[in-house]
Formats: sequence, structure tokens, C-alpha cells
Amino acid sequence: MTLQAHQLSCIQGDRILFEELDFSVKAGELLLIEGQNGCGKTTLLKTLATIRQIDAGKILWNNQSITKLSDDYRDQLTWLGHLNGIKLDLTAAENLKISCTLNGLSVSDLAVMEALEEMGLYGYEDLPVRVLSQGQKRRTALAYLLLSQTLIWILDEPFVALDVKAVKLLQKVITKHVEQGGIVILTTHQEVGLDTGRIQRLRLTR
Amino acid sequence: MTLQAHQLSCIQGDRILFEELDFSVKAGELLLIEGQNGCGKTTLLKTLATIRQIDAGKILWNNQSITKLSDDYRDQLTWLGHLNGIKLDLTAAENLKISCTLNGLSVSDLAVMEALEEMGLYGYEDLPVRVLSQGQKRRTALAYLLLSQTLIWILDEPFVALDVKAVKLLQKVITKHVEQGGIVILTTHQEVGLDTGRIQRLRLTR
Amino acid sequence: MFKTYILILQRDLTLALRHKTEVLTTIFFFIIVISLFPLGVGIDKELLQKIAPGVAWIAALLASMLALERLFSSDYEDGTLEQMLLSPQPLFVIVLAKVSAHWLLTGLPLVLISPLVGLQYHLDFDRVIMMMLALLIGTPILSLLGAIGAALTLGLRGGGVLISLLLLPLYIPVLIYGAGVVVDSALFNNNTETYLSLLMGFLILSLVLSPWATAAALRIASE
Amino acid sequence: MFKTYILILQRDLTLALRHKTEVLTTIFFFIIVISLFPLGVGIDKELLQKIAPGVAWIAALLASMLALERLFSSDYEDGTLEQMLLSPQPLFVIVLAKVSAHWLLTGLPLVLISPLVGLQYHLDFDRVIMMMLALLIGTPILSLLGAIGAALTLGLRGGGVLISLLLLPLYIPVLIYGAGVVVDSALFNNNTETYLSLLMGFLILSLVLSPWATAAALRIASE
Amino acid sequence: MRINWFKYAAPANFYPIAGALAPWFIALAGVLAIIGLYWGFFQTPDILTDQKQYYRIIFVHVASAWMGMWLYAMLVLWALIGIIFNTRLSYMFAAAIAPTGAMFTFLSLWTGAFWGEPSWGTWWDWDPRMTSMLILLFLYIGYMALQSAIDDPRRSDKASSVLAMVGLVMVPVIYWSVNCPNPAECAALHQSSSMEQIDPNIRNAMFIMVASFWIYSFGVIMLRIRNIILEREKQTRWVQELKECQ
Ligand code: HEM
Ligand SMILES: Nc1ncnc2c1ncn2[C@@H]1O[C@H](COP(=O)(O)OP(=O)(O)OP(=O)(O)O)[C@@H](O)[C@H]1O
Ligand SMILES: Nc1ncnc2c1ncn2[C@@H]1O[C@H](COP(=O)(O)OP(=O)(O)OP(=O)(O)O)[C@@H](O)[C@H]1O
Ligand SMILES: [Mg+2]
Ligand SMILES: [Mg+2]
Repeated sequence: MTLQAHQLSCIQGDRILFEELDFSVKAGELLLIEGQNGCGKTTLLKTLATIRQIDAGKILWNNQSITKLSDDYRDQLTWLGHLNGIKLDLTAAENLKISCTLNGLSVSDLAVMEALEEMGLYGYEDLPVRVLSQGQKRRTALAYLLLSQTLIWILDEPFVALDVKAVKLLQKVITKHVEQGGIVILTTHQEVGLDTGRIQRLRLTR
Repeated sequence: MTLQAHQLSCIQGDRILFEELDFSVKAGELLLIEGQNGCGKTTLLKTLATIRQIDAGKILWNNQSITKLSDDYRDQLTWLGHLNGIKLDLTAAENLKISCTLNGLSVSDLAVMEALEEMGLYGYEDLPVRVLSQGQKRRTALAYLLLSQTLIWILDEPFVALDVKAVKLLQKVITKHVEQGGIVILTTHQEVGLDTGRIQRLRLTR
Repeated sequence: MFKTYILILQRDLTLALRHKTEVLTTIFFFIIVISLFPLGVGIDKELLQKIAPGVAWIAALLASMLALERLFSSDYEDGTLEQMLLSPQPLFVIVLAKVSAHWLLTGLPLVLISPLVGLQYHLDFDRVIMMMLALLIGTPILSLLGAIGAALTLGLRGGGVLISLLLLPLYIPVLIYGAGVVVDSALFNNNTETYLSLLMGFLILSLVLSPWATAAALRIASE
Repeated sequence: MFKTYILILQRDLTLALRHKTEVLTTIFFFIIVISLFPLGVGIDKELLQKIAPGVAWIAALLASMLALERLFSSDYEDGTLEQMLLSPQPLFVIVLAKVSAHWLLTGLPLVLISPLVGLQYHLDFDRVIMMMLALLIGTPILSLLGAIGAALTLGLRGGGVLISLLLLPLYIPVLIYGAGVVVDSALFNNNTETYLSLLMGFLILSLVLSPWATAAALRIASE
Repeated sequence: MRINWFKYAAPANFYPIAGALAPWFIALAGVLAIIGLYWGFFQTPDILTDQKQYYRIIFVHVASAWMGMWLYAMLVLWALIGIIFNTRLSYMFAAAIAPTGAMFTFLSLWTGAFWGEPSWGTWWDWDPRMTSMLILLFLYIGYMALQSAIDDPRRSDKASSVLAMVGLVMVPVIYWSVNCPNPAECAALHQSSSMEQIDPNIRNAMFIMVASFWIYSFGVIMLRIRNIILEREKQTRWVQELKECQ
């Protein structure tokens, strides 16, 4: 259960963001990607999530190329980007339900409600997400993490827009996933104390 | 030079966000609005910026109602919301230039370039903003603050998406504006040490 | 797989019904375009009868196309498309579900409203029936082909007009035979069956090919 | 004030020219719609001559409308509209600049391309000139009225279709007189001047009223 | 000797070859065009007296109509190869063919119109052959519009190739529906090309023109590919070391 990058390079336009990057993350590890604005963190995450094509080098999952594995690799993924990936015209509950079914999870209405409540959205489940505050929208997207059963989580600045309480909660969720043998790859500009022993830090420099 | 709120209430849908709020900010002061996700910070800022109508109560600028002052009040404002207010298909330089002219400032190309360089966008001025990273987009929007000559700045979570260096820079810019007798009203969830003596904190509670 | 189909279909219908205007406006667009013609062209009865099938089809074609722009772009903008692409469900099922929703929301209402054309353009009962039948078979083709165009232009500025540029030439066979059915039925040539089976053939062809092409285009667009 | 006008006009033109396709697609949309009609309606020469003015106007109307949707919505989505509303510049100047850009990018090209209709629909030289003249006066009205619709539907889902619903009825007078000019010039009734001065009147009326109405609608939409 | 063709599929290797060949192609095309036009205009009989001399437009008209159609086929072929083998050069070929194809298609419509004016008394009619040529022009334009609307070359290559694939399936359908608006009648009334009955003298002149157009297309496409290569590979070392870029 290892995700490895071999001599990975990313090019945007005519700018080389990084070249010949090597790293490997094992099950039960957290990879924190750091770096200045514009150093290529989002680009790296998108490449790892197969949303973007690989420019040069290889990404291996259990020693097999992820481009070859294709759907078999994607099935293991949960991706959360800058965009929340929720429909503004649906309610939080509907959104969560749809995410689950799309990912092949059968969840009861009760489980959905519990997840939303845990995320502090009690009383807001039945409003269209459009009217929720920035932080509440983010929480709706994050609620899926509570139900997700995939191994690899790729999270791009998940703490943005969250208040102190929500940040703590998310830290707990991430820590728990790592300790249960999951893999988490994330970026953040905030100092977040993730109190699990197995943090790898990867610093991208220009 | 005082911005005052008198018995201000905000109602969204059938939810009362806050009621009978009173505060006043004088020139040379910073008002930091705090509170959980969804407590109404953005709503309050939008009301202060006249982007949203007042539900109940009054907002006074130098003892005159801002609804009456209308354009005279708006001329003093700089607003920066969750949205960056920049065109993705234009370059950073073009965007900044347009913001300035729209606000009645005549700026030279040199001044524009300097502002962008100060914001760490050297070498990126001539790319369409669309391809910039999240943080670089935010920096483009913030560069306007360096040139703005208005008195009141209303900033909704300005530190979001910025890296450590940019956060420090922005803190300096804000501090300077306050010390020169400006008014800054902002929200943030991050702990930011704004080292100016005149900080007022307003905590919205539900 | 079937569950995913139902889920997405349901989702898109819910979204549309939450803004009823959207469904209604397609219908009204159709009605208005049809009603404008006599104003621009003159109200000669014979003339109107002659141009009725063509006008009805072109109005249907444009109405269906207008709603196409949002088919994937709203999912693209809020990031739900990324999530769909990463989901373990086969993409063409998702595409098919979205196309079905598009047809139920734009194609079907047009079929049901089309007798109005008959009234406004002095068509007799038989021709109205033929027109409804032709629209019933033809409009799904519009939605299916349209999905390819929508996927190809995803996230491009000026996508709306670009779609029409890509799609209108592809719609031509549907237009020719769709209008042909009605004209033919008036001439008592009794070739209507040939026309209808040709349309049917197009429908099957596009049903087989379009979801794959659309899925491929979506993958390309999101990269 | 004039500086703001130039600035916004320049900005919108730059944006459009950065994606040249957008301008070209409006033109091609017009051409394609015009070319579709004979396929649906039949290629009888007299018939085509009769419907030509109507078809040209309806195509122009639709082409201008399609591009309208993005008039304010792109500014709305990225927050630049908020900034414009808060700027000390009078809003109607900004609106007027945006409308001018819209006309330069959609209306004017249609006027220039319209002789093609003459070719395809067998119109004689005089009628083509009349048509161009009518379009030259009429298309700015479409842009001006269109701006009101675009502002009113700002940020609403399905705005594209909703716009057409609001606007098409308003466009009717332009359509009737615009097509009327051409038809009339063929009949040698010599009422063409009356028609043209009526169109001119509309143009002045909408030039005076529309920027204000649009500005008001924008304020409402952004609240 | 065995030639490793795949070696030339790399833009860096193709670039100099294209540069070397293009001028020759264009020069040859020019010579052939002069011969063809001279033959066509002065060495052919004035047989079609009822059409006066206008019929000589045929040498440009028909040749360019054929080129328009053939080049579309070439475009689709290269797009197909691109999708199957994922070679960058094939996409570039497809992209480079489109403007030339559109140009010839337009030329045939334009010359046709100039022919129609004196002989039919109309610039344009809705004859199936003309209509399908017009639609072909729209397809070319759609392809080019899509290509230029997408900034990322990788995406634009693939997206426009998917469009070309769709065209591959749809073009026969469109062509047929335009030619047979009434399917029942069409079965009986088969329209055939009149090339066999034409005077061999005229035919030969026409063939020279066709050859000239083909060679011209090759030359122009090579030049265009060179531009595309430069544009796309401008950050690579070999481009920066090129003489003409320094
Ligand atoms: C607007 C005017 C015209 C247009 C757009 C037009 C278009 C075309 C096209 C697209 C073709 C190629 C079709 C094919 O090879 O199957 C063609 C071929 C040809 N055209 Fe025209 N044409 C026009 C006027 C004329 C006129 C006035 C004549 C002569 C009376 C003419 C005679 C021919 C001939 C002889 C061919 C060769 C066709 C064959 O191989 O059978 N065209 N034209
Ligand atoms: N076409 C292009 N030409 C030049 N540079 C480009 C192009 N497209 C993207 N870039 C650059 O690539 C980088 C993309 O960075 P990315 O979004 O991955 O940054 P990030 O590390 O996530 O930054 P942030 O912390 O701001 O989110 C940016 O520096 C951007 O300027
Ligand atoms: N129509 C409505 N019905 C009920 N509640 C509503 C409605 N519209 C908005 N709200 C609520 O109003 C609040 C708006 O809050 P606002 O966006 O001002 O929060 P905020 O303090 O900026 O939060 P954040 O820190 O997440 O940005 C949210 O709690 C939202 O749920
Ligand atoms: Mg990022
Ligand atoms: Mg907020």
C-alpha cells in the first residue's frame, strides 16, 4: 500500500513548477505539502488525483502506474479541491447523499444526518447550500470525509474558511484516518497541529 | 470620521443573525469581527459596504445615515470580499489598472508594476489571471490596497489562500493604513498578530 | 449502475424543478420564436402552412440548444464534475442520465406543446400528429448530439455560441427529415414511414455513439 | 466620465479579442441559422424571397441575444460587478460602455455580413441596402433593450433562457418595422422612410431610457 | 535501406525536413498551376458555346471543391491516428490541414458563385451539391473555432479530434440527407459525376490543376506545422538553439 512518485515533473504553460520529484507515502502516513503561493502544490495534488495529466515521470500505486490502473486507482481516492464540489441549489443533506451514492456507498438518512450534525450543520440540513456561509459550505463538503471509505484522501487546503472549532474537528478526523491505516495528502498555509507521529513534510521550492 | 452602527440587525431568510448591534470605529482604528462559521460576519460586512440593504437599525458615517449619503459614502470605501473581483482573462497588470481607473485614480504603469512586485507577482504580471494559483489570484486583488486612497477598508477574510510571507506583508499594509488614520474592518479565522494598539474586537454570537 | 443512473437523473430533475422557470422558459422560448415568425414574414395562410414544419423544427432545435450550455457547465463550475469523474461509476451512465434529464426537461415539453404550432400555422390534425411523432423521435437525437457539443466546449468562454456553431451543422439531417415527415404527410406521398424509420435509425446511432463520445470529451475537458 | 467610458469599452473589447472566436462565432451563428431555413422550409425561390427579411431579423435577434447572457454575468461571477457598483463612477456610463462593446462585437458584424442573406435568398440590391440600413439602426436597440434583460436575470439559474423570455416580446416592434422596411422597399410603397424614422425613434428612446433602467436593475440584482 | 518512420514523428526531427521541403512544394505547385491554367484557358476548345467562356472557371472550381473534400478526409485520418497512437505530430497535421481545407472549400463556393452569376443568373442556389459544400465549410469552421477557443494545446488537440471523429460518422449522414431530402425519390434518381463524359483535353488540364493544388497544400501544411511546432515547443532546448530563433 504505497503511493510513490518517481522523477515527477510538472509544467504549466512554459514554466517548470518542479522537476524530478521523488517521494513515497505508505499506508498510515500523512504527507504535508508545503511551499509558497504558486509553487505548484495544487498542480501536484491534481496530478496525484488523476485530474491532470502527468507531464513527465511516473506515479505508482503499489508499484503499478496509476495511468494504467485508471479506475482501479480512482476507486481508492477521495479528492477535495478549492471548489467544494457541491450543488448550491441542493440542501446539505441531498448533496451528501449524492456524493455517497456516486461513490458506491449506501448510506441511511440517519447516517447522513449524523455526519452533518457532527460537522456542526444541525438545523441547516434543509437549506439550499447557496444561502449558507462560506465556512458552512466547506463543512458540507467535508462531511463526506466522515462517511468515505476510501484509502487515499487528497485534500487541497481543507482548513480554509473554517472556524477554530471546525479546524479542530477536521484535524481529529484526519488523524483518525491516518491512524486507521489510511493515506492523507494535504496542503495548507495555516499552522495546524496534526498530532500524529507519521507526518512527512514535502517542501516545494521554486 | 466615525463609522457607527446603531441597533443594527440582520435577518437572512427567517433566521435572525444578530440584533441590536452597536459599535463605532474611529479613524485610526481597526475593527476585527470574530465569530463562528455562519454567525453573520460576511453579512455584516456586506451591509456596511452597502452591498446589502439594512434590515433594521442604522449605520452612520460622521453622524449621517449611509443610505442617505449613498455615493458620497461609497467613494470612501474599498471592499474586498470572498470573490476577488478580478477578470480571469485579463492579466494582473490590466486588472489592477482597471480597478484604479474605476475608482478614479490615475496611476502610471510603473506604479502598477511596483505594486504587483511588492505583492510578489514579479514575472507573473503578463499572464492571464486564470492560470495563476489561488494565492496569486488573491494577491492580485490585494495589490489594489497598495494603491487605494480611500479611508475605509472592508475586508472579508483577506488572509485566506495567502502563504506566510504574504500574510506578513498584508499585516504590514493594514497596520500602516490604520496608523495613517484609516479605518479597517475585517474578519478572519486565522490568528493574525496585527501589532497596532488600536484594535477593537467585536464578537458575534448566535 | 442503474442506481447511479436513477440518482443522477433524480438529482438533475430536482435541481431543475427547484427553479421551475428553467423548464418553463424553454417552452416559452419555443412558443415565442414560433409566434415571432408570422410577425416578420407576414400572415399569408398558405405561406404559413408551407413554412410551419421548418419553423417548428428550427425553433425546437434552438430551444434544445439553449438549455444545453448548462448541461455540464454548472457541474464543472462548482466542482461536482470532478467528483463524478473520480467516482467509480462508469462515466457514460452518468452522461446518459444527464442527457435523459435534459430531454425530459426540454425535448418532451416541446413535443407536448407542438400542437400549438398547428393552431398558429393552420395545419390540419394529421400533420400535427405527424409533427408530434417526428419531434418525439427527433428531440432525443438533439439532446444526445448536443451533449457532445456541451462537453467539448466545457469551460470555454463564449461557450454558448460556440456550441451552436459545432452543433447546428450536425443537426441538419434531423431537421431535413423531421420537417420532411410533416411536408410529406401533407402531400399524401405516404413516404412518412420511410422518414420516420430514418429518424429512428439516427436515434439508435446517436444513442449508441454519443454517450461514449461525450464521456471522452468530458475527460479531455477536465484534464 | 468619458475616461471611464473608454476604459470599460476598451476592457470589454480586449477581453473579447483575447478570445477572437467569440466574435466570430456570433457571426457564424447568424450565417448558419440563415442557411438552415431553406433546408427546413424548402428552396422555392419566391418563398425564400418572401421570408428573407423575417428570417434575417429573427436570426439577428437570436444572435444578439445569445451573446447578451454574458454581458454582466461574467462580471457578476468574479466579483468585478460589485467593484463597479462601489466605484465613484456613475453606473449608467459603465452600462453604456458595456452596451457599446456588445454592439460593436455582435451588432455591427451582423450588419456587415447581412448582404449574404441577400445572396442566399435571392434579394435584389436595393433590398439588401435597405436591410443593412434597418439592421444598422435596429441592432443597437437590441443591445440596449437586451442589457435591461441581462441585468434583470443576473445570477439567476437558467438566465439564458429567461432573458429570451423577457426580451423577445420587447423586440417585437423592432422586428416588425425592421422586416417591414425591407418588404416595403420591394413593394415600392415608399413608406420605407416612415419605417426607418420609426426605428430611429425607438433607438433614441432606448438610448435615453435603457442605461438608467439597466443601472437600476443591476443595483437590485447585486443586493 | 530501412527508414525509421517513427523517428520523423518527433517534432524536432520533422521541423527541418518540413522546412527543407516546403519551398520546393510551393514552387512546383506554382509551376503546375501556371501550366494548368495556361492549358485550361488557351488550349481547350470553346465547346460549351452556350456557356461562353465562363466554363473555364471549372479548372479552379472543381479542383478546389475536390480538395476541400479530400482534405477533410485527411484531417479526420490524422485526428484518428492522433487518438490511436497519441503522437503529437498527427494532431499538428490535423490542425494544419484545417485552414487550407476551409480555404479551398470557400474558393470552390466563391468561384461557383461567379460561375453561377453569368450562366444561371444567380449567385447562389440551394442545389444539394452547393449546400453540402457549404455545410462542409461550417464543419471546418467549427473545428477551427473549437481549436482556437482552447488555450491548452493538449486539450485542444484531443477535443478537436473528438469533434473530427463525430464528423466522420455524421458527414456521410449529412451529405446523404442533403442530397436526398426525399429518400424515396432519391433512390430512383441517382446523380452521377459527369467527369467521364467530359472532353479529355479539359479533363487533363483539370488534373494538372488538381495536382498543383495537392502539392500546394503539402507545402502550406508543412509551413504551418513548422509554426505550430515553434509555438508549442518554444521552451525546449532544441528550439532555443535554432538559428532563426536567435
Ligand atoms: C454558386 C454556384 C456554384 C457552387 C457553390 C458550386 C459548387 C460545386 C461543388 C461543391 C462541386 C463539387 C461537387 C462534386 O465534385 O461532386 C461542383 C462541381 C462542379 N460544378 Fe459547380 N457550383 C456552382 C456553380 C456551377 C455552375 C454554374 C456550373 C456550370 C454550369 C457548375 C458546374 C460544375 C461542374 C461541371 C462540376 C464538376 C462536377 C462533376 O464532377 O460532376 N457549377 N460545383
Ligand atoms: N500557462 C502558464 N504559464 C505560466 N505559468 C503558469 C501557467 N499556468 C500556471 N502557471 C503557474 O503555475 C503555478 C500553479 O501553481 P499552483 O496552483 O499549483 O500553486 P499552489 O502551490 O497551489 O499555490 P497556492 O498556495 O497559491 O494555492 C502558478 O505559479 C502559476 O503562475
Ligand atoms: N434564507 C436563509 N434562511 C436561513 N438562514 C439563512 C438564509 N440565508 C442565510 N442564512 C444564514 O445566514 C448566515 C450567513 O452568514 P454569513 O455568511 O454572514 O456568515 P459568516 O459569519 O461570514 O460565516 P463564515 O465564517 O463561514 O464566512 C448563515 O448561517 C446562513 O446559514
Ligand atoms: Mg493551491
Ligand atoms: Mg464569511
